[in-house]
Amino acid sequence: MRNALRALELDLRLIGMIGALAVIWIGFDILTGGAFLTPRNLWNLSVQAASIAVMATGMVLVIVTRNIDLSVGSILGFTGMIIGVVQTQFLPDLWGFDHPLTWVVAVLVGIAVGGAIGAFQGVLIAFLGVSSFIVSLGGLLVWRGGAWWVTTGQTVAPMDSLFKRLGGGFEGAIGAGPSWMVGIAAALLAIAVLLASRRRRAHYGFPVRPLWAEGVVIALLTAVILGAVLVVNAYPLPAPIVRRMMEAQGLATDGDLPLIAHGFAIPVLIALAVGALVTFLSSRTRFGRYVFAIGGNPEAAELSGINTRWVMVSVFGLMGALCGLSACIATARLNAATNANGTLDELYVIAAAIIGGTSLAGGVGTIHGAMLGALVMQSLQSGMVLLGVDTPMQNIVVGIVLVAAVYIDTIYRRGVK
Amino acid sequence: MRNALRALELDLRLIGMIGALAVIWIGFDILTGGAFLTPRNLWNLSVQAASIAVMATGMVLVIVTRNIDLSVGSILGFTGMIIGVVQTQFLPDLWGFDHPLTWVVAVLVGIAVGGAIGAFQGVLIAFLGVSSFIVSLGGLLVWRGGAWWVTTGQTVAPMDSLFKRLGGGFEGAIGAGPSWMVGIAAALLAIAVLLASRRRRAHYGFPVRPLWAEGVVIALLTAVILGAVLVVNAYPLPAPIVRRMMEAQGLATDGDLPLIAHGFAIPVLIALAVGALVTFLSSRTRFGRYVFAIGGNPEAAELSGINTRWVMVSVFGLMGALCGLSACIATARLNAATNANGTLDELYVIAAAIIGGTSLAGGVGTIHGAMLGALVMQSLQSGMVLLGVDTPMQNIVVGIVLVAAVYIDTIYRRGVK
Amino acid sequence: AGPTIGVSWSNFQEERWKTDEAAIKAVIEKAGGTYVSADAQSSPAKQLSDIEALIARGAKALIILAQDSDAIRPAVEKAAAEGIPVVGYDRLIEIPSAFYITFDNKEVGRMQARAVLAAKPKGNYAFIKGSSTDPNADFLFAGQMEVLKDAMSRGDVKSVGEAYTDKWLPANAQKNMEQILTKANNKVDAVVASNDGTAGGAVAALSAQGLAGTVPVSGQDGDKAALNRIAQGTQTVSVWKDARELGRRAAEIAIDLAGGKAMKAVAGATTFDGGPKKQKMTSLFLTPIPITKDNLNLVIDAGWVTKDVVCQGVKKGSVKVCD
Amino acid sequence: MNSTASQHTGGRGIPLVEMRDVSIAFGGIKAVDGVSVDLHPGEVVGLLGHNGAGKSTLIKILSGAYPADQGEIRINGELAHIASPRDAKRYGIETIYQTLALADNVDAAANIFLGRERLTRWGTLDDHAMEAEARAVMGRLNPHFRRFKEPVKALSGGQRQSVAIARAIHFNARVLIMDEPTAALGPAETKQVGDLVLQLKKEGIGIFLISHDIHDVFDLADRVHVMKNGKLVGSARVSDVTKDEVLGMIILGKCPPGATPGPGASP
Amino acid sequence: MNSTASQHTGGRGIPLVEMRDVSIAFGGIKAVDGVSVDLHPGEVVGLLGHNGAGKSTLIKILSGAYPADQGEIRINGELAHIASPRDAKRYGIETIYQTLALADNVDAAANIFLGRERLTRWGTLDDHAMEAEARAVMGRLNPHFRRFKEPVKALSGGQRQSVAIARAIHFNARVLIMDEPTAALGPAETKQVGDLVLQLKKEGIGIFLISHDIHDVFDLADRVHVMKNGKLVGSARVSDVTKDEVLGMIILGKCPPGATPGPGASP
Ligand SMILES: Nc1ncnc2c1ncn2[C@@H]1O[C@H](COP(=O)(O)OP(=O)(O)OP(=O)(O)O)[C@@H](O)[C@H]1O
Ligand SMILES: Nc1ncnc2c1ncn2[C@@H]1O[C@H](COP(=O)(O)OP(=O)(O)OP(=O)(O)O)[C@@H](O)[C@H]1O
Ligand SMILES: O[C@@H]1[C@@H](O)[C@H](O)OC[C@H]1O
Ligand SMILES: [Mg+2]
Ligand SMILES: [Mg+2]
Repeated sequence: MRNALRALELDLRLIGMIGALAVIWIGFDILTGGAFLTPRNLWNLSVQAASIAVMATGMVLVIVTRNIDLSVGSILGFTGMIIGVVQTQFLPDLWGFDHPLTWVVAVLVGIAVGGAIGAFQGVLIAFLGVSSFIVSLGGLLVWRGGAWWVTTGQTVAPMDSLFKRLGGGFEGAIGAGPSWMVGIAAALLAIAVLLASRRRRAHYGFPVRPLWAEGVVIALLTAVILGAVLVVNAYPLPAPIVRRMMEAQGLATDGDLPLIAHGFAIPVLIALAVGALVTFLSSRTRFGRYVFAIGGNPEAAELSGINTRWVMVSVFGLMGALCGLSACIATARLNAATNANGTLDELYVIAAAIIGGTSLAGGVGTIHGAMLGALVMQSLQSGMVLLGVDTPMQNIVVGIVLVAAVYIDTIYRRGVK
Repeated sequence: MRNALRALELDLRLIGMIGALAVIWIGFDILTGGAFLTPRNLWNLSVQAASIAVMATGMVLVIVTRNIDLSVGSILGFTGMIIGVVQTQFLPDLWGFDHPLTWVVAVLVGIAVGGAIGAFQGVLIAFLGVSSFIVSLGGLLVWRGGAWWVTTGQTVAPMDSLFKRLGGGFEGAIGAGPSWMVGIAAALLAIAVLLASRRRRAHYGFPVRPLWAEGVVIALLTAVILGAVLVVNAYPLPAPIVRRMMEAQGLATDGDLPLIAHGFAIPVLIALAVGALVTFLSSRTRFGRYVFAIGGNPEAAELSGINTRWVMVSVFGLMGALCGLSACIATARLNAATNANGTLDELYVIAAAIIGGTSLAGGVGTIHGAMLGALVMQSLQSGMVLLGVDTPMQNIVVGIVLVAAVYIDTIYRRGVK
Repeated sequence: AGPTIGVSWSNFQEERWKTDEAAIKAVIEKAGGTYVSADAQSSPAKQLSDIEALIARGAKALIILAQDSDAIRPAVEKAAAEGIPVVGYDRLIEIPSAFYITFDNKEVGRMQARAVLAAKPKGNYAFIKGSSTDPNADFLFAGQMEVLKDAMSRGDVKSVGEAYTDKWLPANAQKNMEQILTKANNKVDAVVASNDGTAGGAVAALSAQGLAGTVPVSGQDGDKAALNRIAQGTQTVSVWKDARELGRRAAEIAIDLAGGKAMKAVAGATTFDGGPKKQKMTSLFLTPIPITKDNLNLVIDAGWVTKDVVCQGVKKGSVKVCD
Repeated sequence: MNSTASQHTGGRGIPLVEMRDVSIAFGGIKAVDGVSVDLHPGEVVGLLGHNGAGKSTLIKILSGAYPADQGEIRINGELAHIASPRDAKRYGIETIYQTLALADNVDAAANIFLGRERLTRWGTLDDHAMEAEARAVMGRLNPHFRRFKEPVKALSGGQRQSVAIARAIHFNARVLIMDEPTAALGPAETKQVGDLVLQLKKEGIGIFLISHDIHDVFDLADRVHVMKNGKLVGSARVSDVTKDEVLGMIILGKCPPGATPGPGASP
Repeated sequence: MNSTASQHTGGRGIPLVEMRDVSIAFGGIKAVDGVSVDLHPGEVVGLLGHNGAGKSTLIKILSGAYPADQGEIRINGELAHIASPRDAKRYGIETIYQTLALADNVDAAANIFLGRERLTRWGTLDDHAMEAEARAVMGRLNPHFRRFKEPVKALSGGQRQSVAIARAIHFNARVLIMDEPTAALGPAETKQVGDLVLQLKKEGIGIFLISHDIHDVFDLADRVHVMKNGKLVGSARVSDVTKDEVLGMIILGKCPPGATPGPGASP
């Protein structure tokens, strides 16, 4: 049995985390009498976690290099205001409301501004040698103040109608058919990557997984991906919306309404794409290799001839760009840019990374772990509300369950060794 | 010149920080047209910084051991509520209002509760192996919820009249005569310690400072201490209070009112005493040695036979006890226990420690540095309000000056090497 | 059984919300319904998630204390899409499909300024404003300025300092007040503080200068500590928004709406279009009452607080209700 | 295994340390696999083996750094429970680790006395007394050493090793484990350590010496245990075997006639 | 200094590396004090000295790890500006550091190729190619080594040193600096490194070899430079001096007749 598990070469930490998540989910489902594990709640959960998950992927890299970024929430707030002003004031002046390109420009501006801020902070950290804690604490104050300045505190709303889709909601869901296509494409891609790697290993004569194990892994993967499609497609649009849509198309709405599925939410797809991209960056490129080497031993990395300063600037630049992207999601979801947006997000983002196994001592961390961590945090919060626990008590329970979840993960890994 | 400086064996980091602080103070004084460097403002500043400074001393030890404590603000809030209830509801029921021992019991309860909470979190960290970030993030949520629970959110006020003195104000200042006594005693003690160490070094035949250098150091030290006495004694009680005091003693108040000095504020004396105590703990006891050794190399410390787990529990216990003490200061100062007390303090406390030269990588940090760090943070904030800058703009300026101050310190030390 | 009513709170820091909650809960439970709630901890994003969860939890109507009146929009639209009625509680949600029940915040600001102005018609004023991220802070300030405008242009009233209070924290209010006093060299004759928590901080700063009791201070919410300060003479006014009344009415309306009643049919409902977007809202306004030394009996008689809490440590003969 | 080993020591009575059939695995790889070794008072036993043979791991089990998966440890014939370095120190086992295990951020004296600080009569650290003692002991090991105020991170490789050695020998150990103690030392410093080993041996201390320098081992040790790929190849008195034979044991795993073969000996 | 040194190498032309009058101080202590050394292509030069003599610090200046306070470095006779390890690598200088300088959290192949990763044609890391090459080079240095998937933190001392050596030799260096490269190696592994040095020498690479093993140095080096307390005691061809004379230089700072004295020679 243990040997069979070993043959699968699964990531044990990942399994530990999935286990902790499963305990939380099932626990909540029982306590809420089955209200938790519904397609609807899972769909909501994933949308709610998206913006934190996007930033958590970047935070992993930051923490792996033995740094910290406390400014992410404020950068999100600031870029969110910029994005809001660009699409509600600047662009409409230029080319009118609801231009089809408005959302694209807004997103690009958000990513660029966030990236520039992050890179600037990275320069202060890497070239001036000021600790990242201080620089990003300064950033937390500066950009939060900046978010207020953009409109002297006034909330900007509503957003461009296409832009709004980035935040989810029923307009921001891709529907059943496209969801199947995305799912199948993802499964095929994953299988292709697995097999290609297997072929390469065999080519060099390295040990490979036994065939049966490879089959099991592929089956598991496919099941997870297609399972996700089934779940999102099992969440129908609410009746009044369906009625409105049918009326818009001049169809009769007095008979039984058809069931139209949500399918994947766009922010969730964005988060998954970011996760895949940052995973690729961190494991398949020089940049990622250097990030981990710096975390393992900064002096050794420097002595190896790595330009550690530029790597640091890039890491913080990437973090900032991801904040800009998260700002798009958060702003679109709220359909408003508020100067308080992202407040306290730094805490959740760092927590997600750490729950996901990133070590504050540096050198260790995974992207998928951090995304799962974001899901764990969000599950705790939503679950609490579902449970209807008294409001102040919610904090207490979330705090306790958080520690317990991480503890379960710890003993699990210790047990397997 | 450089040799002369070296002979003085002064702590270069300390000088760098004092330099940064001087730049900030003088800058604000110029900008506010001389309103900053007044005895009154300096007195206020020191009182405002006291509660953060107390916690910052403990945070240094926490961070030195490569840990973090995000829960300090919430522990402060929770113990503050307990302290409030004990002195306004529990003890009065027992022995009536304004009993002379009420404040003592309240303080002891605060320290004990805070210490117990801290030690409990320490056990989770050291014995269960859950990362301190997660445990203290959990604590942040749990104890903030707890603070609300104690009175279901209601503010408890006013405090016991003797207890109130712990927070400063005119009743919480010790007056001119006692301030001189404290100052002179402190100076004598410092000189005695310096000379005793010199004698011991000479006894073992180790190199000692040249006599002139020793003289200069003693003179500097005495000047700083007595200068502080002069400042606090130059801040007179406000006229209405003097009048009220004289009326209470049946004196005529129609002529010129006498100038009665504030002298040292009790919370500042508490903070200084805590600073001295924790400095002693960290540099003169086994416990302190172990704390630093753990920070330098946790495995080596364990292999040396140090019971690293108990050291960790003690460090977090001490941190919690200091939160309890800070809760006394904060509650007494506000003359009310509110459930929001201490919100965001974790950020300021950690920032103070880090501005003071504590490294998040562990192993390095000084207590006096952290206390100066607290003063730097508070100077920035108070100076901004004096300047009359708007809050969001304040944040921006504080953020920038913070980074600049730490940068000045960095290049200064690099320059001296 | 009655309907499940979901309540979304913006945060739970101020003392008053517990009272609101108790009132809401009592009405719902009496009707045989279920009370479910969530605390957004001052985060508009969390509030949106909270509301999604409350809907999933089966809420048939929602009562929302909005953290941000614009950012709450998608949540309200979502509820509307599911056919769930929404009651905007205390803070304006300017969407016509939502019912609006509140005490007028501008009016609260006006009442605060009026009481202080009555006590000190001339002199140096300090303004301890609310949190810069809470839109109510600006409404309150606007109301205060409305009242003081004339006196200020006449030069009777002069502002010697104004500061937002980060997170409405009393400790921050205290520090700000101290710095204002330092700057003005204690020449502050009146303090307009925006709620009772910040008033507490301001009074603590004043008393360190021996000024507490001689300088009028305003507040709102009828916090118990504040009512005691009024009795002691260190605070001038606390604008009392009877949270029990607000809570009770909101719950009743929510239950009615959940039962299919039209908004217009709610007793006492009026149309309000004084919001920034000039939307026609169906609303119900309750009147806030400024509580001063002279009408402290109102809060005691209403059962809001007990006499011994209000009168703790009050000198005999100084306040009527305490004798 | 044990009975054959004690035959070798010529029935000198109960061994000071006896590790029996000890194993430990790291994620599927058996770093130490059924190894039995022993040590008598006043004896120096060399532990030899190629890189990665498992020497350091074996002695880390004895010093309490790793818990064994299997096997037992006896001290003076009695079963010992060594679950932490503290336990090992209680049995009088001192270790010079190959990685040195120094607290990099504190000075030489603080490292030497770590966990056993000298205190003044008021219970505070007596840094002056510790510095004086540190100067004395370091003076013997490394006479050029002056940098007593510097954190040990700033020291040269050999200076750091001297600090680690000073720490282990300065307290009255009954068992001393030295894992490549002279790897970074210069010729003069190495000679000092050699003299020291002989002196400690005279005082009746038992010493496990891990070293790749076969000449040193033959100069200092009474017996050798040789490991290969986690297993014991064999044990021998140095008087019964030649250096080349021992090299053969290390590299080829071939046990010569003068040695007692272990489970790891190649046939 | 330089003129005397080049006399010694018998006028073999412009030296590959020349460090002239180099000094560096750490907080008041001169770790390297006016030292001049040189190295020719295809030459192995031993750097000797007691612990803390300044050997590692000297070569760290050459490898770009420390900036010199004073002095100059010439490569092929031209003034070189070496301000960072990147600069040194551009001059073809590879270093095996005494501290190994490994990224502990990644595996052997990642360490060997750190900063010079093999890429696939799409610009992604070619981990398989790197692992294959790593297996080949490690196989030569340390045939028992199997743990290619493990982070190097989990490796034994000698295994780690093998990785550090593999990293330096696997790329075409013109100058190789080896700071006690065999300190942790077993006899077989040490011999491999010795063979390797001779082979690289044949390929025309210049090698600075720091070692405390005087026998090794005499076997491999053409010349030696001896340092004491940060100063150069002297330089000599190994054919002109005996081992005992060199020991005298190291320990007493006494320069024998066969050597060219430096500023650190005792009178
Ligand atoms: N903490 C660990 N985790 C995983 N593997 C380990 C760990 N420690 C040691 N190993 C492995 O166990 C084996 C034995 O290592 P050990 O350090 O005992 O060797 P050694 O005989 O001391 O070698 P050297 O002469 O190089 O010091 C090696 O293959 C090593 O990679
Ligand atoms: N970063 C540093 N900071 C302060 N002092 C240092 C630093 N590096 C080295 N030293 C000091 O400089 C001197 C020379 O050290 P170096 O490491 O060059 O010696 P070495 O000759 O290599 O010795 P070993 O043979 O022990 O490796 C030593 O006294 C050492 O303590
Ligand atoms: O009642 C007040 C509320 O209206 C405001 O929004 O937040 C602070 C409270 O004191
Ligand atoms: Mg070893
Ligand atoms: Mg060296």
